[in-house]
Amino acid sequence: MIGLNSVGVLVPSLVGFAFILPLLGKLIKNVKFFHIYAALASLWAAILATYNAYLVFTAGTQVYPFGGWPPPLGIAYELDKLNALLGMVTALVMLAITIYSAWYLKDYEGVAYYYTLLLGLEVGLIGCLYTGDAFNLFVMLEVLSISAYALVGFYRSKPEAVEAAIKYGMFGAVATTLYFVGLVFIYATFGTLNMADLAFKLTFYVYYPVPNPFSGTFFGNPYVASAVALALALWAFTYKSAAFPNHFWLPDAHPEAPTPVSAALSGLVVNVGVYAIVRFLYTIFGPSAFVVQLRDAVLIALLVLGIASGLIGALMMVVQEDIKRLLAYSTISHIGLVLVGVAIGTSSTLNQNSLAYVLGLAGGIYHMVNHTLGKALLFLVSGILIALAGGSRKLDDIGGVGRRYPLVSLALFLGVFQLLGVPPFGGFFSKLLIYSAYMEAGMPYVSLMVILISAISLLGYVKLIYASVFKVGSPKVEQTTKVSLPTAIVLALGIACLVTGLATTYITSMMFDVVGSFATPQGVYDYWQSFFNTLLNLASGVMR
Amino acid sequence: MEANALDQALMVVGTVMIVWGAVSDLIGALGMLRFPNFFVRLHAATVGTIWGAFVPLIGVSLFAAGYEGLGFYRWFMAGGALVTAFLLLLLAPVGSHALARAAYRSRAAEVKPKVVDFLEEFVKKVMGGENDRA
Amino acid sequence: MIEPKLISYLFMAVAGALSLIATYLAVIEKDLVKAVIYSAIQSTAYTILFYLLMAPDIALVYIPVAVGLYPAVVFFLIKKTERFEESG
Amino acid sequence: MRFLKVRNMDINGFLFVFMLSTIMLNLVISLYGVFARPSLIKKIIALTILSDSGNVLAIAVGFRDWPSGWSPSTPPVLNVTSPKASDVVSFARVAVDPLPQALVLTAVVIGLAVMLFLVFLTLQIYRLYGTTDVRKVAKLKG
Amino acid sequence: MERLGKALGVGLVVFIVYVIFSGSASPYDLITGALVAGATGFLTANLTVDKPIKFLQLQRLAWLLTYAVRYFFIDEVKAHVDVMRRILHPRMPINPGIVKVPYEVQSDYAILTIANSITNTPGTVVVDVDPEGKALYVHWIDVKVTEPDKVREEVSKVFEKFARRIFD
Amino acid sequence: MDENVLLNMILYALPVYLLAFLLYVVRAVKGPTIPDMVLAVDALSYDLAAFLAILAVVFKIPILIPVAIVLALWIYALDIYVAKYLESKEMGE
Amino acid sequence: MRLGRYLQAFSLVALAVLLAVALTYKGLGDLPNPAVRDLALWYLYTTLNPEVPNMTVMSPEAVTAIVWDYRGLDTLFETMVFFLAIVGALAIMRGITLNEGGEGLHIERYGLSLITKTATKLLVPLIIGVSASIALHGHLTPGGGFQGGSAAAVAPLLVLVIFSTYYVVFKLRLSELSMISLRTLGLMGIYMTSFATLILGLVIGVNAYIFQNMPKANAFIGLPPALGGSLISGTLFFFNLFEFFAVAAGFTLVFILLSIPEVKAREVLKGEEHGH
Repeated sequence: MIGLNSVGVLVPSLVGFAFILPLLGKLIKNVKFFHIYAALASLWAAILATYNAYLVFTAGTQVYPFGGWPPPLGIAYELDKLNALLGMVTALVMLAITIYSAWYLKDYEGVAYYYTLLLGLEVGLIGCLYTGDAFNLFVMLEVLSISAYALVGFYRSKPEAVEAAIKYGMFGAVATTLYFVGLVFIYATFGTLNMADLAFKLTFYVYYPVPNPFSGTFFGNPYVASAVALALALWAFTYKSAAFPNHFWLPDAHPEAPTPVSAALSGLVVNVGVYAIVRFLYTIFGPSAFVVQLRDAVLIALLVLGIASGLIGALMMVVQEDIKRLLAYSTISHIGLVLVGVAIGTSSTLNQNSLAYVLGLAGGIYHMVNHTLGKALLFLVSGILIALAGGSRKLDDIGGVGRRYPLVSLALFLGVFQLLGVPPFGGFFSKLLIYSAYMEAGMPYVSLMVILISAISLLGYVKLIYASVFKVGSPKVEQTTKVSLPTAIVLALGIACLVTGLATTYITSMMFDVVGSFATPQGVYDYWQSFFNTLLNLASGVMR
Repeated sequence: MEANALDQALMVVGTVMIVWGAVSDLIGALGMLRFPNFFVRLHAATVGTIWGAFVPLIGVSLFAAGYEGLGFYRWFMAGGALVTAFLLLLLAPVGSHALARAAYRSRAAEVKPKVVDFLEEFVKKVMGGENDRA
Repeated sequence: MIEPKLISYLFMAVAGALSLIATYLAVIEKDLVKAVIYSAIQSTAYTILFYLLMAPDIALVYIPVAVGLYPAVVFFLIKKTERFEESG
Repeated sequence: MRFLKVRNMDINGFLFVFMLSTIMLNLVISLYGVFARPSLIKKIIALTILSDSGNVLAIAVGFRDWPSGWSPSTPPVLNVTSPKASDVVSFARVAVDPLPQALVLTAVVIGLAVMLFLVFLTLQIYRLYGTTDVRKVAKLKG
Repeated sequence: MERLGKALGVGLVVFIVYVIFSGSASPYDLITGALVAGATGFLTANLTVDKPIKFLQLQRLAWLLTYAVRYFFIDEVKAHVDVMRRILHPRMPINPGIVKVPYEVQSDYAILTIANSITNTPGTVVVDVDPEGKALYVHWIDVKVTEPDKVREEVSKVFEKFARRIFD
Repeated sequence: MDENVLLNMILYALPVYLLAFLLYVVRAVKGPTIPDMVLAVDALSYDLAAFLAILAVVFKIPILIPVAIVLALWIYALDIYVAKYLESKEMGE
Repeated sequence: MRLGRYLQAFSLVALAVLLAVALTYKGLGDLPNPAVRDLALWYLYTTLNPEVPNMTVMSPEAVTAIVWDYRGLDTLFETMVFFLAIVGALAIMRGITLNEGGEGLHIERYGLSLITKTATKLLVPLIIGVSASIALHGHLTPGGGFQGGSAAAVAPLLVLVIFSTYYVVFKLRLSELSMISLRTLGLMGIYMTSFATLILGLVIGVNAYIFQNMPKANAFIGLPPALGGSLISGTLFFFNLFEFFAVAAGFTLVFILLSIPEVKAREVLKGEEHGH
């Protein structure tokens, strides 16, 4: 039984690490303590998350019912291969970011608050991924968001940072509130909040309409409810993932945060938005749900939004003068690509060409992971470069710092190749998967768009590499700054990037496996089956 | 359900107080509407809070104490209403006073019409020159 | 003969209308202090709604938060910043 | 009350629907407030109204009609501490849906927390820019 | 030691309020009530009470009861009827002004009692208080006299008499 | 007297309260000054507290009563900080 | 201008009436309905039902039962959101405190009038008593930790507004540190309570779950539902108690932070370096 407990224990146990930290921050003056404390907490999370992923990949979908309540009554964490994998990646990258923070914040006050918020961010991230309950997702999104707002505004005397934080926070609060309103509609009509239960009810709605007290009214109409809920929820999730019309906050917010946090925001937080979209469109309102036309329309809209944000991000990258802002626009571009990948599952594709369906989704998920590694790496490298260049974020001032630190430059190259999609790296294979999916599905113009986006973003990356490595400038290199710890971390991340590419046959088949676990009818059925088994297991023997 | 004489008496008194409260409340509200300025309206508000809220709350308390139909939590209700009533007796005048003083000192509301105003010089003395910031 | 049920629904409707007026005025009003007081009226109306919709728990949590803390916090904020929303 | 019936809805249903419509309009008005008003403080006020309206909507969804004109539906609180089976059954026949109430309890606290944090951020904006008007803030940043 | 006495006094009041508010006297209520009362009393003793001994003098309680009865059945009724008449009268006969009402009691609670009694009777509202000059400034809806001593006769004589007996 | 007769009497008092509330609301919305508005909200809410207690009797649901006390408490707090707002330079002073 | 605004408001109400008429006249069915959803029935049947001893919360209050037992995880993270908001506020206000400078001040001269102050002195213990009652009866009557805690927060708020923040900080000694300590106490209490049954289960080697309260069909342990004949509903009592402390301390902390004079903030912020 200990094995199953690790699924449930991970997120709640991290909460305790965070709860006690502000008091410790008031009592303990030694900064080193906090670095070690936070690293240990992160390590604990990483170990558990890895173990959970191992558990899921060997033993199938895991359900942990909190309080021992059968799922629709209580909350359950439901891990299939998708969220187990993403959870593992998240925890590992967060570990790297936490250790990096120890270098980054070595002489800064407010370290305890910083780590509390960072732990809050980690709790929110993993909680969002693990949860099997739509309302719990709302709560976890808020945990995630509020720590993100606070971290963006962490440099409180920097006007741009505070302004970015309030812009992000104000509209983020609206987005999550609207998601809550969407949930109200869902509950009013379908009478449940558990994702697996919802998936079941939506699939079989045609045969077994769920009776609800408002049947025949505006609130009880399943089509109205689905449309409203899907629209509001997707608006919230595209806000969180910064897809095109809602991308306006990202280029302000991500660069203004402390650099490790920028890495976490750009690499991990946007993933949660995409993950939630995928969960809503493939598990809850899955391919077999009764709202087929609605779902198709939403997916096509997502495809358009994905292409738009891909293009806009790539174009805006080229004109940036600020290294972190450049990377932030690159995030928008890549999220666009991921959305293009996951938007493939319209009913026509599914019916006519299931290969394209699997390829596109696998490519999207694969690219999500690749982007996480590459983007976290690049942001962390940019932190080193900025520190070496005396604190300026301008590409001109950085001019050629990388030349004196070959290991840092190496990491930079690895990250850029990963994002750009140079052949032995993971980014290449994931883009290839998305490309071939749309070729297969008979939409070659989308494939061309993928190539176009990559081509445009090439300019931006070349600019980045040129400015930081090849340009012959006169940077004020601060020789006193010791960079061995962060260099080790970025190199480790770089090796991870390389591994995602070199082991591509293995990883691709794993991705197909992942897609099979959440997006196919069989996968949805398994998801529901494990929920139902848990229910039966817990409810049997009640009336003894 | 046949209640005993004491209970019945409590309920009757309670009902009378509640109805009485309704009438006073209406009159107080009328006063709020008709009176010419803030300071005079304070008196109407007092009518509304003491006879319009305190008395019916006591009435509720008595009614609940005598009404067995309320079941298990009947005394909870009686006690709650009683405590609310007495807190109200303490809070309402203090609130009015604080509001009146603030309105006077910040000159947010004029004391007009008025017959006499003894307060003017005292406030001038206490606040010195900084009275003009309203 | 009035039924209590009708009274209950009547008060719900009145509270709804009241909240609508108060919300509109709160959003439109340029003087932020008045806007806060309008939003306090709106909160009071919502309190009636929660009460009549048989949610005493929510009323108990909503009153401190919306009638008490929101105005307090916003008053603190207005006092430290500025009172009028500029026109235009 | 028969003369007040419209189709199969009586006056009570009309009043309830009216209440729901006002709440919907409140949602719209407060969205306008958040997006269109320039003052950050006004945005915060509108944001609180937005989340409160969502909460009222949730509670209204969990409401159930009175069984008859004289016996109300009750809050989801059992009024005996050691019930028999019949007590529980009769309780479940009249009590409103407790789940939306629990969700709203959570949502209220979350809304409060976010609002508190935004207040501190606004204060910081004012310290740095000397204004809470978003147009001016954007202009000052240049 | 003195703090303990104060805490006992405050705790007693809190305990009574707690039990009345809970509306039952089961062991659970009594135990938690005692704990809450003890903690609250201990925490707020120095804030709330000056002289703990006053809680134990029963004649003060008797005076309080007498005062309550007299206040609710005579003073309040007179004042309410008067103000209601003014509200409903078509011409609204008001004659408002702010007058000075001196007082002679010592303790803060006595002042509070007088001020609250004055404010709770419609027709008179305490606008300001001058602790050094020992005077209340009262907004009076119908100013009959203006000299402070005569005003005192009209407005606060009774309240002051009882307040002194209860608190001083 | 039968309890139903008494309950009926209370029932007929309720619309009177409604009327009073509407009048208070008119004053609260109209102003003209801030203390006026607050005073009206204040009186409205105290009466509302009493009214909610009465409704609890009419509905025969005693557990609704704590709402009244909390409402009264917080409306008092609203009074106090409006007063403080008007009177002082900073809220903390 | 003002009149026009009222007219607009009333036309909005008229719009709502029209909307309602339209919705009603279309015959959208019975709204509201005297029926309730199936899931709700499950909650109502099992919240206090001694006849199904391994599927009940043993609390007559279904809302508190859902908040702290059926969906306890939500509430833990809701507490965390509130906690993070306060930490965020603390991070913004870091270094800005009111620690010194209390010697030369005439604290008595700040604040509102004598009457208000005296009333507050009397009020504070009463408020704490009443709100403690709301919190500690959370599993029996409407109310609970958050409700009680936020009502209790009126007391320090009133003292702060009526007496002045100097009085709170220098006379009553309610500093940031003490509030953070009290808050951490409450939060850790909540945390420990949520793991209590799991740890108990691990110790005696029985299956148990996080947030478990009463015994379940496949996890036979739980906390006692009643003590000495009075219901305490297992973990619910402890959750309410600790949440009461956490919330009251949290609000007090927020208001202490908000009431720090702006001069202090400007002193600290002037010329502060920031990172990149």
